[in-house]
Amino acid sequence: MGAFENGIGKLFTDPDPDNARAFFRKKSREMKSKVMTVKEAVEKFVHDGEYLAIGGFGANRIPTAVCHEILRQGRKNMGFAGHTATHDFEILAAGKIFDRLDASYVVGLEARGLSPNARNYLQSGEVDVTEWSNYGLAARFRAAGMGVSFVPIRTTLGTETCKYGAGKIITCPFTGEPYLAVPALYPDVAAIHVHACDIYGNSQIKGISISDLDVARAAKRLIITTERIIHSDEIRREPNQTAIPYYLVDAVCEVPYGSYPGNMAYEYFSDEEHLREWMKVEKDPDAFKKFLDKNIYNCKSHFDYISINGGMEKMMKLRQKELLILAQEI
Amino acid sequence: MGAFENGIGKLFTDPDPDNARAFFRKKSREMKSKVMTVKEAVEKFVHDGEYLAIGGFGANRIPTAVCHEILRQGRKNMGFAGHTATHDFEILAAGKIFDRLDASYVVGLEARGLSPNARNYLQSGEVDVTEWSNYGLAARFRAAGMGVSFVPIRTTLGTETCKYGAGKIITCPFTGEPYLAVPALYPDVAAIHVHACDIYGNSQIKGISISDLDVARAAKRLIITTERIIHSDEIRREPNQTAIPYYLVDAVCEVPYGSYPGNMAYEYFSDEEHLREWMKVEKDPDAFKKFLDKNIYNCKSHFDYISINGGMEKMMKLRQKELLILAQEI
Amino acid sequence: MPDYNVMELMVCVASRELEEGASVGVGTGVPCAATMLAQKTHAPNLLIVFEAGGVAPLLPEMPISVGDSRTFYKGVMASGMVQIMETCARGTVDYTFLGGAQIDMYGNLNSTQIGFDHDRPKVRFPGSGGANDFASLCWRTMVVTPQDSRRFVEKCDFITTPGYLTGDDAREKAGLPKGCGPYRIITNMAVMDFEPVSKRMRIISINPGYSVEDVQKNCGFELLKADKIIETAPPTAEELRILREEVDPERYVIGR
Amino acid sequence: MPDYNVMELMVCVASRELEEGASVGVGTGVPCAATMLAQKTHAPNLLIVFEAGGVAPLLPEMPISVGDSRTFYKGVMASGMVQIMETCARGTVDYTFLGGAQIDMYGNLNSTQIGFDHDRPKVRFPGSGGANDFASLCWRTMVVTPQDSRRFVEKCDFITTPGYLTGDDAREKAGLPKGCGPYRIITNMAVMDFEPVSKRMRIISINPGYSVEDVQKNCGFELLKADKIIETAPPTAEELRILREEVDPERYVIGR
Repeated sequence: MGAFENGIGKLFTDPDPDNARAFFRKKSREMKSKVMTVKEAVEKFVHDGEYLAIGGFGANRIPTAVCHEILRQGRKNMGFAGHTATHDFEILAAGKIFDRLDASYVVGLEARGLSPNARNYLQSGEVDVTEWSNYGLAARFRAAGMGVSFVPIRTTLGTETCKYGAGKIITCPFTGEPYLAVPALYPDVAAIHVHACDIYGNSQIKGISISDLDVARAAKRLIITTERIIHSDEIRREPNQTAIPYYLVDAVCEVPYGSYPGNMAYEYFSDEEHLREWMKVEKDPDAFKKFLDKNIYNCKSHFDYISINGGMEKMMKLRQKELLILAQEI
Repeated sequence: MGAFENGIGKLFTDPDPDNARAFFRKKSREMKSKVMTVKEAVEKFVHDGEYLAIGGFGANRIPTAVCHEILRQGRKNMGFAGHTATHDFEILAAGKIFDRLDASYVVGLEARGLSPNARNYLQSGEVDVTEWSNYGLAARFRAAGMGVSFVPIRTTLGTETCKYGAGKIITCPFTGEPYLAVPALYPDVAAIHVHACDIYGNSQIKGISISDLDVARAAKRLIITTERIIHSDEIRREPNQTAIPYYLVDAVCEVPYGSYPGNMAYEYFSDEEHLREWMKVEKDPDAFKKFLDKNIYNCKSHFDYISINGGMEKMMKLRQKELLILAQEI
Repeated sequence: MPDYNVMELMVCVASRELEEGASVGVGTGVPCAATMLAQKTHAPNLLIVFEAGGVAPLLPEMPISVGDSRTFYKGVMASGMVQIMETCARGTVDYTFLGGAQIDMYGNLNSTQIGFDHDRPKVRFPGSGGANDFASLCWRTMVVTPQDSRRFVEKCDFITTPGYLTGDDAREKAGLPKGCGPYRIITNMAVMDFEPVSKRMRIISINPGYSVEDVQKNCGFELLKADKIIETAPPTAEELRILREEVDPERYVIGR
Repeated sequence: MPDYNVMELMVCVASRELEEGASVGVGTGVPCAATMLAQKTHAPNLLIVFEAGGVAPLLPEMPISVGDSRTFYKGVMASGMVQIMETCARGTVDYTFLGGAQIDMYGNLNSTQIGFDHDRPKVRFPGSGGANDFASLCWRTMVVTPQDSRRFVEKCDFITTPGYLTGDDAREKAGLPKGCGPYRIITNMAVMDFEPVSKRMRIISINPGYSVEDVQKNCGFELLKADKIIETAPPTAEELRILREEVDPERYVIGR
């Protein structure tokens, strides 16, 4: 560990904005319908070996359906941005879909504890891990969104989070002080779950945006899952409610309760019982395999997943809990 | 002019984030009422010799009342951020309140033409001018808002806008490509006009935000003028509508039609007739002096200014024009 | 052939350069008129962005400011300047239109001052505004301006906004994004592009009623000539009708 | 004197450090309980921010995630992570609470791994999350943790989050903002601060029922001692009532 050393971690993605510009130049800006199923979206836009980012915050406003579908379609050897990743990470680790990882928060589910399976996966040596802080990784998306190859930040300096990262120490030309330059992160593909969007992908998010506005701008291809598709007139009626504009979006998938078992602000609370079951069953490989078969591999879609986990009645209760009508644990 | 040269313009403000941090550490985070008159706000928070920034975009959502009051109180020797400055610049130049200027857009009023008086002032040699582009200056506010001393940008490189600026050329440690590092700009004081805020300063803006979110975060002291004060419960009902949080704000001034003669989206259109009169009368120094006396120096407040320019009847018509009820020029 | 004035010609010529599905960062006046005309003729899907934050408005009339409420009227997003400029920086904006008091053979523009003394300019103009940023970041910059040797100068008094700087690869060497720069210069007399290697301005099309000599006579530097110079197609009756009736009924632009 | 458990003691001690009008970046669990208790006792104006974007919520119950909907329930703003971290970077956030598997004498924290081989850690933990950022940027970092020599170690297996690094001025030299760093370490046995010059951990207060020797015995490195070590004031009946009835009625934190 040293104060003025560059990171020795691997840089898994190309930070050059001119290469990204060449890609974005060809990306369509046409306002055309992008509505498709999650299955189609993953087939079309998520490929083996590519680098993936997932929006939301762990078990809050996550595109669960996309994560499950990636497992069903058996994607492998991907890179993954483990930024505020909790239940999404748990799912993707269950499918061993990635072998290289930018890690800022992984393996854990916050106050709920740690995922035994995700932990084993990282301890197995099968995954190349480069370390970042949450802001470090958020700033990397931000740099990409800004169309530059790096931004300077003032965190992680002097720590092993920095040493095992891939940032570089630079000096401010004005103050002479050291900064950590973090390299732009342009994921090949990202998936983000939103409250509402139109058929073109113009998306509204209620509540916190976490890092999703930058993830959306940084990603070369973007899959939006949405609680509901709304008419484009609704978007145009309140243009400052648009969090993600259509020209960033490649696929629009309507997935009601799409963040389940995660929380969706103003819509439904997380299913803590189901999340506990996940972590518990991970301790027994056979039971975990059966659990994954039941909840992911043998499901055709997110509708199936919800229907075997309590269906509409459960969703209604989670909605009541979100709205503080049900104060008690369900 | 050269491709790899640093700017030779003066840097008027300190970009060091540690000095700014020392200031912000002491700034109150208490949620207390900050309601006062524009006169009080300018007395308290705008001082001779300090550096000023004005929100909005020229003649759109500008804090006109603050600009007028600064003239009435006779502020001098200020620094000014001429970022997307049009009618606000015209007012402040009329009072010769600044003698140093970061200029990205000044003197002009877009399609309306140029301000003869502002132009003369800049041609007089009385003002030190450092050049930037609009994004360059916006990025300087952004750097300050990020709490760092600079950000890298890819514009103005190789031009005299860069040469007569105060940026410095740096090299990306990842790609080896040159960037322009623009220094953080922390204004001593800024004024921003908003659609609504509570007594603590939590502010909502409808429509485009221009650079105001960054200006608000960069400024050491912030005066908010607002079309209307709303109850704090309204703010808390839709927390993702809050553009500026209360802890950035020092003064809350309720100023209906506060952007007049500028445009306020969803509220009232600009008074093009009055703006034309301004520019026309500037050509005759005596007439201009009388015009300023009438419209600024002899007015006690923005209410007076509005009342001598058509009062409520005029405001109603500008509102109809904004809402496209009156399609024709009034 | 219908009768038309110089502004109408230039707006029509400019609008034809904007292909369906492209994106354009526009200002008030001619750029806006050309873009609206393109949307109402051959490119309904043209994405318009305004530097102050407006994205894809349904423009009810010509904006008077690039930040006025028209620029995001029923838009798909009302964002901010940094968001728009970053969208350009990411390579998502294809075209922009700019102007200036002076332009040189490499398409560099001056909108800052007349005179060489920065402390005491003879005439002060607004400065860059968003022009330098758009020209630095959008793929193709277009300029619509009268052909006049006081405007087309050997050397700008001040380079506000980059064209190809000193030509060849100077632009990329300075650190500006690769592969973008001035694309078309549209005047009352001609249309110019830039020769791919030297990056010098080159006549590619002459407007009806003018000759190559007219253009050169009204230009302060030597223009290159394309191998085959064509005649600019005049506005069609349909273009003029839409321009006059739907785009600019108040004649804000075409009445100048 | 009322009866209380260790968690209740630590939460009460932590809450008293938060003065009226201060701001605090909090996580779930103890930090949140301490902050809510402070708001309901002596510091109603305490500004809470959550790393995912929530600002000043009216917390209806303890959040289960720093990004769940409770963290911006009736908040004054629902922003994003970059906005919160930048608010910390600008010097607007006074306190943060952190934890970790290991802590050393300079207050450096490990929440990444046990074992020294980064490619094959013996035990993998979540990593920094927002911890490094909060510790880098907030003025004063507090740690609430059990006193245990496997936790208080001579050398962290991995420094996830900066304390004073190698002591003295190492933290500022590394480029971290000036004048901030670890402030209080609150355990079941004692309260520690950091000696101003060496930046080494120092006992300033001993909890009821423990001795300096107990603390040292349960610490893997030598602790400095303040000139005057006081006895930590136990929770008051009123603190306990509010903590048990209003802050954590489900005993999520105090029942651990």
